[in-house]
Amino acid sequence: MTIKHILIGALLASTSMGPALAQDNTDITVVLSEELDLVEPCMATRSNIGRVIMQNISETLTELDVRGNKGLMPRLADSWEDKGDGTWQFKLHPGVTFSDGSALDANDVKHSFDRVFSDQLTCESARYFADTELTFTVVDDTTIDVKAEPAQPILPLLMSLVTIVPSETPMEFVRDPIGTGPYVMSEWTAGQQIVLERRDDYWGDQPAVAKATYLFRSEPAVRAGMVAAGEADIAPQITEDVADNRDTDFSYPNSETVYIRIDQTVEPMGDLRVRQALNAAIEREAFIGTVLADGTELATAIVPPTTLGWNADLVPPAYDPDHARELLAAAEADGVNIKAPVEVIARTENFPHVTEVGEALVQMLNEVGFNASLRMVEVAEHEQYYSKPYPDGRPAQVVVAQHDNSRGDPVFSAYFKYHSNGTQSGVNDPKVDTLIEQATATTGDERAALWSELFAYVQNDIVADALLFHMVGHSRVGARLDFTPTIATNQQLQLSEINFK
Amino acid sequence: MIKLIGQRAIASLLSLLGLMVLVFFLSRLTGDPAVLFLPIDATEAMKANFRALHGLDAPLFEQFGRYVWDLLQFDFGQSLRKARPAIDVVMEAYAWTLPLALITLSLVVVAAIVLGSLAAFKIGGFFDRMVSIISLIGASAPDFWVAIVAIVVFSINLGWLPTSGVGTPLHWVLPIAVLFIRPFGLIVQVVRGSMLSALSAAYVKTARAKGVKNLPIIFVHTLRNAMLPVITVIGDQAAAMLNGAVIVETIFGFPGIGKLMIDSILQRDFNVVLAAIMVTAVAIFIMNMLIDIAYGLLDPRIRH
Amino acid sequence: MSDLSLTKPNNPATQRGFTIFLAMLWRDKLAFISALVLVLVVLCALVGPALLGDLATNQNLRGRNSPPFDMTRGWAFFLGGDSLGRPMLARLIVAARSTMMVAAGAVATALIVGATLGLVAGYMGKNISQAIMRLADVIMSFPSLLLAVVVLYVLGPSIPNMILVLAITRIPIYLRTTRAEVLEVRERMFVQAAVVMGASHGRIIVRHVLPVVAPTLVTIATLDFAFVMLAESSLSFLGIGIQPPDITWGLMVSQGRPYLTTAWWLALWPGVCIVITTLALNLLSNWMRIALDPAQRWRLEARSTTDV
Amino acid sequence: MSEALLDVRNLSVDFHTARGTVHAVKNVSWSVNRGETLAILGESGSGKSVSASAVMNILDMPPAQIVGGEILFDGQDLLKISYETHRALNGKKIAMIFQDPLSHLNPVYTVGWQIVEMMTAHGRPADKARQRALELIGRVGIADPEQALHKYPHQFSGGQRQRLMIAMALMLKPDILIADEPTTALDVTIQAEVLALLKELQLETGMAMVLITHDLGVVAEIADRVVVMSKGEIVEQGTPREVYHNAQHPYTRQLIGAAPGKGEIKLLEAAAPVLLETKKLCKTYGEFTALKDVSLVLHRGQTLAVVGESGSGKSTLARAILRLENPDSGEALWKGQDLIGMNARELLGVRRQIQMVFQDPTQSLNPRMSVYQLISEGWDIHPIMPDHAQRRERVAELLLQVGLEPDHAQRYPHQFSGGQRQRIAIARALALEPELIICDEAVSALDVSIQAQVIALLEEVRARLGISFLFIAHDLGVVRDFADTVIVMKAGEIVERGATRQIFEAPQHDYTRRLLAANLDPDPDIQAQRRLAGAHP
Repeated sequence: MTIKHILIGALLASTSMGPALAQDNTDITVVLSEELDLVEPCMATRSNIGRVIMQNISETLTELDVRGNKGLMPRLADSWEDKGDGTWQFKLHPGVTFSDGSALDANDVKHSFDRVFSDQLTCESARYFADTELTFTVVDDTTIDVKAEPAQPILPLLMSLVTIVPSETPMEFVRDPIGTGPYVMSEWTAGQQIVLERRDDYWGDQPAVAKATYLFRSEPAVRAGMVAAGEADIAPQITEDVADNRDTDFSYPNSETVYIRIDQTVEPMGDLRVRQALNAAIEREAFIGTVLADGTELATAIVPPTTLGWNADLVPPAYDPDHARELLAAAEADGVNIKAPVEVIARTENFPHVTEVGEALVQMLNEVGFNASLRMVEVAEHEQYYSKPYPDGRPAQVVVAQHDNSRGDPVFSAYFKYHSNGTQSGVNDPKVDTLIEQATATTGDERAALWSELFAYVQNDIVADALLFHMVGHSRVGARLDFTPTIATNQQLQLSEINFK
Repeated sequence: MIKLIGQRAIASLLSLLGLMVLVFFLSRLTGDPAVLFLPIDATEAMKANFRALHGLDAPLFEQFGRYVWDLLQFDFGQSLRKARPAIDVVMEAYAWTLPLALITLSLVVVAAIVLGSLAAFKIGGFFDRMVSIISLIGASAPDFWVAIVAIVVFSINLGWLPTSGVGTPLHWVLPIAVLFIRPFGLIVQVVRGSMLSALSAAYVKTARAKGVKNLPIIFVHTLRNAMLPVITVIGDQAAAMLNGAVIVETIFGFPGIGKLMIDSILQRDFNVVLAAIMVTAVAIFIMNMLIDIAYGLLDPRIRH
Repeated sequence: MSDLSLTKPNNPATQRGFTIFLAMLWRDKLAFISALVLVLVVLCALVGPALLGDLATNQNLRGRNSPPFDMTRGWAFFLGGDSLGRPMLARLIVAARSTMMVAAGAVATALIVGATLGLVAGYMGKNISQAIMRLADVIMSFPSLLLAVVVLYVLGPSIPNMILVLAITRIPIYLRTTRAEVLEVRERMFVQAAVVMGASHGRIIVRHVLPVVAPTLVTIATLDFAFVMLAESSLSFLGIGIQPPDITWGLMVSQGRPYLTTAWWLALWPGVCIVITTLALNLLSNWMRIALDPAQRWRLEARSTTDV
Repeated sequence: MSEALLDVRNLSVDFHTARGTVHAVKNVSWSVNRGETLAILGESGSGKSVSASAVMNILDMPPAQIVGGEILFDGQDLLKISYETHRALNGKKIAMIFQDPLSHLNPVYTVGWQIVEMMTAHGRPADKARQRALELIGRVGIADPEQALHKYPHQFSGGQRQRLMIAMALMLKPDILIADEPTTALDVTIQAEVLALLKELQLETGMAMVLITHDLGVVAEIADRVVVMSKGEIVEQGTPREVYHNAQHPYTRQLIGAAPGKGEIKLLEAAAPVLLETKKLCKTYGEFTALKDVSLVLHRGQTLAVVGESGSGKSTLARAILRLENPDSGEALWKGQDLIGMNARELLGVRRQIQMVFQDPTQSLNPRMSVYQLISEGWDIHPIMPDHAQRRERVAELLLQVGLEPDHAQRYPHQFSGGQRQRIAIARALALEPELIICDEAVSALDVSIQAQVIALLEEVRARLGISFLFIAHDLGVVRDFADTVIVMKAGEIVERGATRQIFEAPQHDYTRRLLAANLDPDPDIQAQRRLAGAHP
């Protein structure tokens, strides 16, 4: 014991620095849950990377408003215009410079997309253009035409997902990202921290934060504790359990939706009544305020309410165990083997208390007569069950999954989760396919109406899955900051939105 | 001596080779890294491109051949996740784990030896019982539990120490303290047992007949004789520490090899996993060698 | 040479087996309590799931995290309720089975395999010995985390697979210890005496070497029990260990982690169970070392007559 | 009456064991003066070391407890002074040397360090201590003291180690030297040298000496006065001559009677068929030659003794014959068949016919097996006694045969005394009905009275069952009483062979003569004559 005391004394004496408290007023520290493997602009759609670089270091042509209700806003592009025939013309903001001093021009935009589609790299954003062929035509320094084949009505929205890099950027992952954003990365110590510093020559308004240091701690209690102890200013993604301070802790819908994906091809899930019974068996309200945070909402769609085509008429399936038993009895009377084992598969660490959610779900299912059991798996294995091709000879499996769509448009969610060719789809319904294809090809109100129809159809008519919750995120923000986290905080954390009190 | 080290090196090289083969093939049984690297809605084409870029599409044996060939040129391959040479990533992490392991181990060894020896000298006494019970409880307390409670108490409530990170020497206090507990509990037991039998040896009688004081009898005459089994256990504990302290590193945000290893395993970053295992295996090999040398230094009968 | 060889004959061993053992256990009160604790744990493991299985799994989301020492909800809630409103006490009792299965299974497997290899390595020629030791090196350097992921991914998470993972990682400890001891024991005179008598290798190993090595192995094994329970808990913490609906103390500790500041009893009670079981095992193994050694046994036997 | 330098008065020491209290020393008084040598004679368990340990305060308390008496040193009661004061006396005023210098020297420190520590522990400067150490190491007859300082205990021979212990004890010129069985572990020739050295040093320094021994010969050689202890009490005291020639107490008389080497030498019986024959056995370990061209012949029903000092190769010879070690070359013919070339199967058959009794029964009996298990183990290996009821009967018979009780079968080796253990070992050997028993120093570790009993037992077995013996020993007295023929070995070679009478009465080789001369006679008069003869060759 004495030795330890001496040691602590020695360490206290030897250190001249205290914890990172003494900062200038305009320096902040952000503690994130997950470290960055890469600081590559074309990977900015990956949430852990995006939170640091998206709109801070690298900017996009367009930007989706998540604070107000302004919809798609200009960023690097001042305006855009549908020229017909699938071609869109974008006008770049003049006088924008990259942090290396070079000026932004149309060639940089073209090069940025070349990188996204290059087979030398594995850029994530490519998936948003999966079946679309894009052709770029540089009209002049600040004008570029983008032709999509087939036509892509929401191309300007998709532009909010691709970061723009200088045309000198090599066809490999970079470690010193150059962007047009208000910040430049001044230090990256792998495993420890990333530091962003404000640029003096930024083309837009100067943000209030001069320097941001990013730290990484995977334990939520530690992240929250760091803000409480003054070691950090912002801790996004803490759990409800540790968010116990009303003054500093914010909760907000975080664009994640939890649902149970049902694979209809294996007995007994092929029967509509069984799927209805499954929905009726779940007492969704019981989760909220218990294992899930207060503020969690019952889901009626795979996407959050801020998404285009949100159908306000839908109501969550009612909890009615008696009805569920009746439905099962009816199905059984028709020869459906309702006693066939059902595996509820969930992923560890998918969201806070996922295990408890899984355990509770299984109990609820069994109470109405299902033969369900829980199977918790790690991420790689979860992926095997969640995505096609599904393994042969499997028992009935329902997958608890969390889906994130903060893009404002349900197109990808709908395709992947419901289209018969969708990778995570358990549905094979011609009407669903048609609705998705039609909606994808249109814009405006018509698009919204089609999405609404789709959501109503998959929930009410075919009962494609069991939608559960729109989740709530928690962040702790230090008292000296004036910042309110939003639905987008999962994906990006714009330093320019942070002010000091 | 040189010859002995040479023989050991060759034998260890064989072990290393076996380890490499085992890890290479076993790790590839655990699924496709493309799926984990790319988002869930990535297209097949993107996945195929990823596999092609990293040579994961070739037959397994071809991949292995290529790996060995690169390895012969001291190329451990690229990290799939970090797009950097795997060995760089590993060495950076190891530069943190090594001092952490060494400092903790030194403290553990000193504390366990002093307390264990004193406990053995007055066996069955109050001090002895306290040391035994505290060490046993320490040895059976879950470390993540201890770590989080320590942060809550010492950093958040009392504000004495930083919660986590590595900035200053103060940052090291909690990780070291938490890492300290279990090996200490174990080693103190071994020291106590070993000292117990050594204290009844005939040469202790001689020392008493010579009029040597108690402290030198314990720490000079007896301890060195009692050290052989202790050294063995220290070796085992050191090996565990050189493998990285996953939980402590994870909770305290300590950028060591343990955290890197678990992340790379879960993300199927094979090259990093392999490089990390090779580096730790070499460290363990060197440590085993040091332990053998320590045997010789402690006991001249082994030396001759 | 001791000047005090006690040659006085002691009372002839007319009592037999079990009663003698119980009597010896009664002499050492700490060991006796430890034995009672362990018997209780084993009883829980045997009959707990059958008696309390339903009680322990019955959820009540509205009554979650109920604090301990409140008898209004029945004895089962004496230690509080967990995050799904299930009674902690009942869950602890039910979890004893899997916990014991994993810990005992892993320790026993590692002990048997490790000791066998160690005996062979220590007793047989240099080449075999070298091969086995290098194998031990490989296992020692093979990260248990990777092994866990490999096994769980390839074979799926289950209690037997968890036993497999934990057992493999513990083998080198037993192997190295056994070999080191065998190298020493095989040089002892009574082993030579057995050789002169014509005893086979097998006989020498089983009758002469193993009994001398066994106490050390048992001591390690009892310490390992705690280690295995905690390792299992750590793997659960990292998401690659045992998963619900299986339930072990280690898993309970790991699952109680998010509630450390709000509902401390979730992680504390299973932790206490682990500590108590470990302590009991260690105390009992200390006693057993004496009881199983004919030259030490008198310490426990004799006090029956002259316990002043 | 002048005060003695060290005066132990009415000392009583108890040992509290789990089986009750053992009165190890009962009301014992003895004293010693400057320049005087007091011998405390007794067998194991007599309590002879306890009072000396009490003087040094190195008794383990508990279990020991001093229940009465006083120990006066220079008029000061050592039992009343503080631990620290007593510690300061130890080594400085009263020094002690022990029986087994190998285990009593710390194996991991150089002897130089350990000798120097004797002075530094008492606050003397290290450089002076080193000077003195060099001087004393030279004085006790170790060549090249400078080098010896840097060596470790295991690098010396037994005799050298004891000399170093003596050097260490004399560092601070103590007033009293207590020597606990200082020569028991040594060869006879070395024993004589060490005793001579002790005597010389005593003359030089005038110190008092307390010599604890079980050996009448040592007493005869060196003591001025002797006290005889038995069962914790002093049963006899006086000068060695008085005690030897005029013993009053029956125990003393029994002790004197049991001393070996006084009986009739057997006459060689007519030659029986050859049972075992070795031809030119050779064995080397690296540089060291353990056996060189060893050839011997053992006839059925006879006892062949192999004598020699430690390192002479006699144990290697036994091990080679038993195939515990393979000789480099040569043959060992068992009833005409070469043992060396036998495969495991053939060997198994022979194993039953040749049994061995080892030197130390504590180590050669598995401590975790009961006597029954030990004796019957051979029957598990060799199928000569399959029936379990029969086995019980036979074990009981064997135990009776070796002088133990049948109900001892359920006990474990640690519950017996050394002599009893050796009987168990003999019973184990007899269980397989062997034709040859190899005894490797089988009686060396035993007290003389026990030794005599065991020899008598072996004699009886030979007479009754016709078993032959290969009897390895360093104690010439025992050999004289038991052997038919004798082989003398030195450095791996046979230097002399012949009938027992011939070897003892007309030794040819110098080495044999030296061995015989170094052998101490229990009769102080004979020893005195020999000393005179030695002083004037």
